[in-house]
Amino acid sequence: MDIDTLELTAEETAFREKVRSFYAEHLTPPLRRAAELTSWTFAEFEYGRQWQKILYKAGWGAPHWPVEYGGAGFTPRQRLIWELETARARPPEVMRMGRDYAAPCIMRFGTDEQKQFFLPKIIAGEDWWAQGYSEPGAGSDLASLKLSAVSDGDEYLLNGSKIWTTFAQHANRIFMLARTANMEKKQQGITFLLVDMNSPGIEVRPIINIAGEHEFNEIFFTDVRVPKSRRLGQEHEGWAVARYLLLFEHGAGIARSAAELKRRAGWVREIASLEQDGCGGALLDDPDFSRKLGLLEIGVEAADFAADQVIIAAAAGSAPGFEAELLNIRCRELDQSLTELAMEAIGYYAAPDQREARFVEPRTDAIGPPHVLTPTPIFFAQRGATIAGGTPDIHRNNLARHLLD
Amino acid sequence: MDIDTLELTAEETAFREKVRSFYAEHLTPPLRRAAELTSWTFAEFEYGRQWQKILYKAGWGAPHWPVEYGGAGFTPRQRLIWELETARARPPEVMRMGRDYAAPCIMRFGTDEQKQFFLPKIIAGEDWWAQGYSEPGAGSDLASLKLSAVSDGDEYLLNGSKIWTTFAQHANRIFMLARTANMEKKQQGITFLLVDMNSPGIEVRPIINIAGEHEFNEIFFTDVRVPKSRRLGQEHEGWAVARYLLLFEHGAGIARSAAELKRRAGWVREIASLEQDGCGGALLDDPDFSRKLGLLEIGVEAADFAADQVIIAAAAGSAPGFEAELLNIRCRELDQSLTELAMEAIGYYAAPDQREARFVEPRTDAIGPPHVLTPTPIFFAQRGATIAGGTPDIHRNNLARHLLD
Amino acid sequence: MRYAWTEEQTLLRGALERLFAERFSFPDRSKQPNQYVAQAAWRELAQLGVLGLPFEEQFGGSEGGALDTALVMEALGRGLVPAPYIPSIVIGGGFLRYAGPSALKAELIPRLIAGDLHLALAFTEAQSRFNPANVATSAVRRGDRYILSGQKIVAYNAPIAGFLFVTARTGGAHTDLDGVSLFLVSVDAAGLEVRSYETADEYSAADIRLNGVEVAVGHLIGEEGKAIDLIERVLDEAIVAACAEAVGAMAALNARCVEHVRTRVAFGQTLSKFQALRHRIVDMHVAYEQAGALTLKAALSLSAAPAHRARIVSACKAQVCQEAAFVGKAAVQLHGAIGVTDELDVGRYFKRIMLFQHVFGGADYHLRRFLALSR
Amino acid sequence: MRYAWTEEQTLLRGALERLFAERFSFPDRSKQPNQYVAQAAWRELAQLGVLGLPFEEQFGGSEGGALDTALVMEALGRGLVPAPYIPSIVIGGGFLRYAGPSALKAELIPRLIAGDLHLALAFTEAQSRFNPANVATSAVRRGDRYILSGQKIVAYNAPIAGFLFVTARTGGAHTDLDGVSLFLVSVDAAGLEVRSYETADEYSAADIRLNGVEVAVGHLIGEEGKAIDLIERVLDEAIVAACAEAVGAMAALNARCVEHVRTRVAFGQTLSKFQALRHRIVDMHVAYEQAGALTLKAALSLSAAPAHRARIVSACKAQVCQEAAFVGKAAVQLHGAIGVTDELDVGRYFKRIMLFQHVFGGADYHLRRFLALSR
Repeated sequence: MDIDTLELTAEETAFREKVRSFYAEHLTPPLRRAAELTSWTFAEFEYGRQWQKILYKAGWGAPHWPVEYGGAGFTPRQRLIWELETARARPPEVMRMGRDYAAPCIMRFGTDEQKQFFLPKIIAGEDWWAQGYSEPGAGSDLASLKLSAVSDGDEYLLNGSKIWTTFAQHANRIFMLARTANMEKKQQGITFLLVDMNSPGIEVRPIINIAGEHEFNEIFFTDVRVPKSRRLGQEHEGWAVARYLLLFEHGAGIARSAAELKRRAGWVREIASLEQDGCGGALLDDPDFSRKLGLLEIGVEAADFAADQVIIAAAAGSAPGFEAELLNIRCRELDQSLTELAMEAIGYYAAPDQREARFVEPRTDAIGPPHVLTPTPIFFAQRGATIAGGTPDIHRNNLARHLLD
Repeated sequence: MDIDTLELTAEETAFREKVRSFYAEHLTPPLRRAAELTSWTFAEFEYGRQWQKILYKAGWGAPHWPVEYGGAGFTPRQRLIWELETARARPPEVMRMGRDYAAPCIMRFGTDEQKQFFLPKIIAGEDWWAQGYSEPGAGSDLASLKLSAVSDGDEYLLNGSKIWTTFAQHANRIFMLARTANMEKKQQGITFLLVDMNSPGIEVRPIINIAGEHEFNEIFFTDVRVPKSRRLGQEHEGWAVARYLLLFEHGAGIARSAAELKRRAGWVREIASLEQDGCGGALLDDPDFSRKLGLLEIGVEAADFAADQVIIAAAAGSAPGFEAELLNIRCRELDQSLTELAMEAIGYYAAPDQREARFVEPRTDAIGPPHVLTPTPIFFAQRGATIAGGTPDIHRNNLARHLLD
Repeated sequence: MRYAWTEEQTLLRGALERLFAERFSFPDRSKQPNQYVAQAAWRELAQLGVLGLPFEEQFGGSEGGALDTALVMEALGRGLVPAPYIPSIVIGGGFLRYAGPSALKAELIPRLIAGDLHLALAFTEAQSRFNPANVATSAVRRGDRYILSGQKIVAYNAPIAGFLFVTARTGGAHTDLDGVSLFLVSVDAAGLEVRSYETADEYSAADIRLNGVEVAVGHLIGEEGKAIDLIERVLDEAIVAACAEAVGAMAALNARCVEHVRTRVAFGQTLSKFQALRHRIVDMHVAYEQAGALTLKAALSLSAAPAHRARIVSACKAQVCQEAAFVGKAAVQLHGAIGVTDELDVGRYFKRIMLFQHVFGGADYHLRRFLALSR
Repeated sequence: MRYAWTEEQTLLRGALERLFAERFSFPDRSKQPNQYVAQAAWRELAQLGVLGLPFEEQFGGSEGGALDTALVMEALGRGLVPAPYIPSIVIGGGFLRYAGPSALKAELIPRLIAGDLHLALAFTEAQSRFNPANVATSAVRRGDRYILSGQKIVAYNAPIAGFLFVTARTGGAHTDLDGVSLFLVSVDAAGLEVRSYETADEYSAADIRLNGVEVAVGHLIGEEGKAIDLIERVLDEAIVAACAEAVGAMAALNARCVEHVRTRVAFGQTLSKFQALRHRIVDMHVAYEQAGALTLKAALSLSAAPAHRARIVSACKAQVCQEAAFVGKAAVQLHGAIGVTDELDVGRYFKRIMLFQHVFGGADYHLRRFLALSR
């Protein structure tokens, strides 16, 4: 969807202007640069944190939350305008596991105490959450997780490890799945816990990703004690909480994917307009390059419209599960192809390893013109887009079950 | 492999000249046209028959057969020259089930009587064989065939049906698999039979293919009596004969596929040089079209070299099974893409249904220039190339077993 | 196609699907010649009021929009009905609606709506490929007539049309945008030779020779030499209609494939147990969803400014060509040998989809048009 | 790569594989800086005589052919060894062999063979993309010297090279084939600025600025203004070497994937039980076979006439780029999250394969070169 094709009322126009001037005022060059340098999911942490605090001060720390917890109380149209303007402005992507994943689950399954304790710290940008799902032996097959939580009076005693926890080095809390019992089905006997990262017995090992960045971690739990008051939902029934979260994650994903795709396509086009074809013309006019870009841009147009229909249908009350998952497969393929094309566009300058130049405050001078700094790490990091959140094979399995069984 | 890159001895050059002048003399315009009009595997039957008789008269009715049965006794180099020159000359493709499939099996498994009775008629172009393998419920899963052959004294009594028998309307004999017993494994209890098509109780129903041509048939067997002297190999052990035949079929396939691919690529290039781009240039110079053609031509170069290596390795005694099957997947993909590109090249003229104009002696005038007559039926008919002889899925299953189990 | 259809549209959709399933379903209908089936379907469509959908009420039409046309075409595609809705109603009707002289409109539109008249467009020539401005056929003004000379190829529906819309050059060089004019030519005109044939996708078409055909100036459609914008507009509408037809065919093929893999047994299991086939079926549905989305987006863009409209329509054609070809090939492959025969509708859908590829311009032509408008 | 290798070649292959497996295998070797690994490997290669493979016996070489180079590169690729064989031996050595003045050859080749000298080619510029004739760097003759001015980017191996081969224009317009000259420039030359860095594929490279660098006429390589044919020839040899390296990487990835799916368990089964993965592994092997076949074909074509050689080499690069990218992406995907980290060699092979894409011209550049030579 395109903000310029929306017909706005006077009131809506005023709202849009308010949002635009907010972004114009607060989105400083370092914050913009933080967004541009993002190669995996979140911007450099410090800038994401700053941005969350700015949002919070403006009353927009978590616009989609219920008003009672600090939500902005947008109408659906305002929400749409907010999202389209946000996509256009491109603030740094905030480490979202607390605000977008943990919070809705706490609202749905949490005790009053838990709500009062956790939610204000999330929206204010004081608490930062990691997501403890995958384990070394349980990736796509999440339910086979083994990290054990043994009941010991008012506490659980945790032993085991979690892996691929994005940005856990910046988190002070982690929501996680632990096995409290071995029952007939592996989805049973799992418990959802809210754990402090500074608990004794927790150790974090960095995992450097393929783009040379510290995105992932492995977390070791050795006799970590967690009060039972930090359990979310019923004992042994954490899978229900996890599924609720997953639904939420997918729904938010589609709108974001489509907007992100459009931005990405524009980015590739811009790079190609800055690069040359080697014979005196712009790379953008090279028939081979423009063919590949055009095919992807067309794909983006289709995905964008399909996403709108899914969103509209969801707004009308129908569950977006099947269509969203179907669309998701194509969106990720398109996005990965776009990042590959960006890397192709910069030719030889794809090669330099520039990890030290890619901080908001760079630790070394960059090689080449500014536009060659990010395509390579973005391409490499985004290979993870078809691994995190389920591989295309897993999604195809789910969809096939829906279509055929 | 390219005949022009072979370094020939004086003797070999003389042989090549002999082959070339044979083709120059005997390959008359109707025979050439029969080859050009071939959309599925074999040329219009009457012209294939004529050609086989010409070959026979020249002593080349089945050059690869042992000399005792009428083979030409070529050296390996002569065989290579023969095949390369044949690919260049392009005679009509002869209905090959007798000469290339049944005959080697008869030589290997047949009684002296069977050899003496059948082989001379095959090489002379008097007998024409159909292949009775698939059944309505047994396609890719051939071994689950059900057509029954019940022993009755000196005869078998056949009941059931065969389907997808190419050119059975022209055959006077058929080799076939029939179930003589239900044993533990479905591959057991199958018997290989040599049956006269004029046996009472055989009925042939034509199946018109997607290109509008009568290529396939369904054959119904109702109390058909077959003398046991027409059994090839042991009772219940016909699967061994079938597997021998299959090996043979695959081996011959690779060299033919690679040569066919080169010819097909040249054909597409020629069509594109005759078509226009709509803006005053030749379609061949259109960057989108040339890109697609170039990618396929490069694929053909690779397949051609790989085929040579398989053939050389086979000549050196190693079984070509795995590599040939691997290569086969790519060859068929390439060939289908080339036929699709040919159809794309002729644009709107792909549309007219010209089945009546596509006989060597046409039954109606053709629409459009000569080069638009065949791309559409060839494209459509060749969709069968990834079905007959095993789908890519089946081949991938076989190869995966080899690689992983 | 996934959309918030109105109740009326949903009713029409249902009515068409029932009609096609009951009266024109395969293999029964293949016992009759295609032309007979087309005629029978045409009568039914006339009775349902579908032929009047896009026309003004004053002529008996119901003033429907692009989405209605898409909906009808999707149903025709799904039902594999060889009704020439695009040449007669979308293209012929479109030219009349946008540029027809009032007298002609009043004369022809009611006959079209009643199902008594067919129309056709003859614009492609042997050298023109997909470029509608590549016109070698000439039209020379002589008094109150134009004299048309040249040749056209593969004019769909010409064999049963009463009138042909013919493009001819009244000025400019061979491929100039300027100088292309559009004429309404009666099939009975002297000097008009029509070589008719059936097409592999079960429609009819003709190659046409114009040997000094005389056309009255009143049958010039639009302004002399300025027909390209009109032609592009109407062709864009035809493209969306053709894409909707292809999307309908894709829906039908997907349904056939789901049914087939659920029932066909091989190696002791139904095909639906094989992961490779399961994933292929998913990919076929992804392709269908994407094609449907772009077709709707393009239908909604038809009333937009020409450059925007053309950009989205070209995106649509380029993408639907690919998606449809993928689904068509996969469906044939999934069905095995029976898929490459004329005995099953799968092969016929496939042929329709493959000939759809080049109609009104192939994927590459539209990719370039999209790119030219994306700067 | 499937070929009738000689016994000698088979022995060399085995020796290299053992060496790389024992001395430079992952993850042990990742505990040391890449440059250290490269140096250690270089010493071993010198000892094995591999650095002298292509050179004349009079300088201590063994006069091997293109297949020997391909074999070495395949082994380096399979072992993921960051040894700069291409810039120093294939390219630098190639220029010396084909066009080096005798005195230079006698001075430099023995040092190369001994492993005491590295070379590099600086030919790409910010605007040149893949066109070696696009040279803005200028060389002006002044007496017995040339004065070079301009900038070069991403000169592989320049950080450790003793001499750079630098392209510069001595005549003609910006992208003319005529007027390109090749110079041997000492890295100690005044006015030469070298900005060194590591590359994502574990080699080293540099951006270079020539601020009026003086070069003696004796260090002009080949004829003034006529270096393009020489450069194309040597680059074609480098391309085949790079393709062989990529083929080696593909072989290693395929082996890793077979091992991974046989051992990794998900949903209660080893991954090797899932048909979709089984078929992907097959397709990866098909890709490998095709890439290997074309690489050998290209290696055998290197001694053919320039047009034939260039056509096959370009076919090879265009195809191997695609096949390698397919295998690389599939291998990362198959390994899941661990595949997108620096902790497993799979990700490093993948990076090498992806940066191989554009080295010496991308797939599109070579597709067009192939097509231009296919008429």
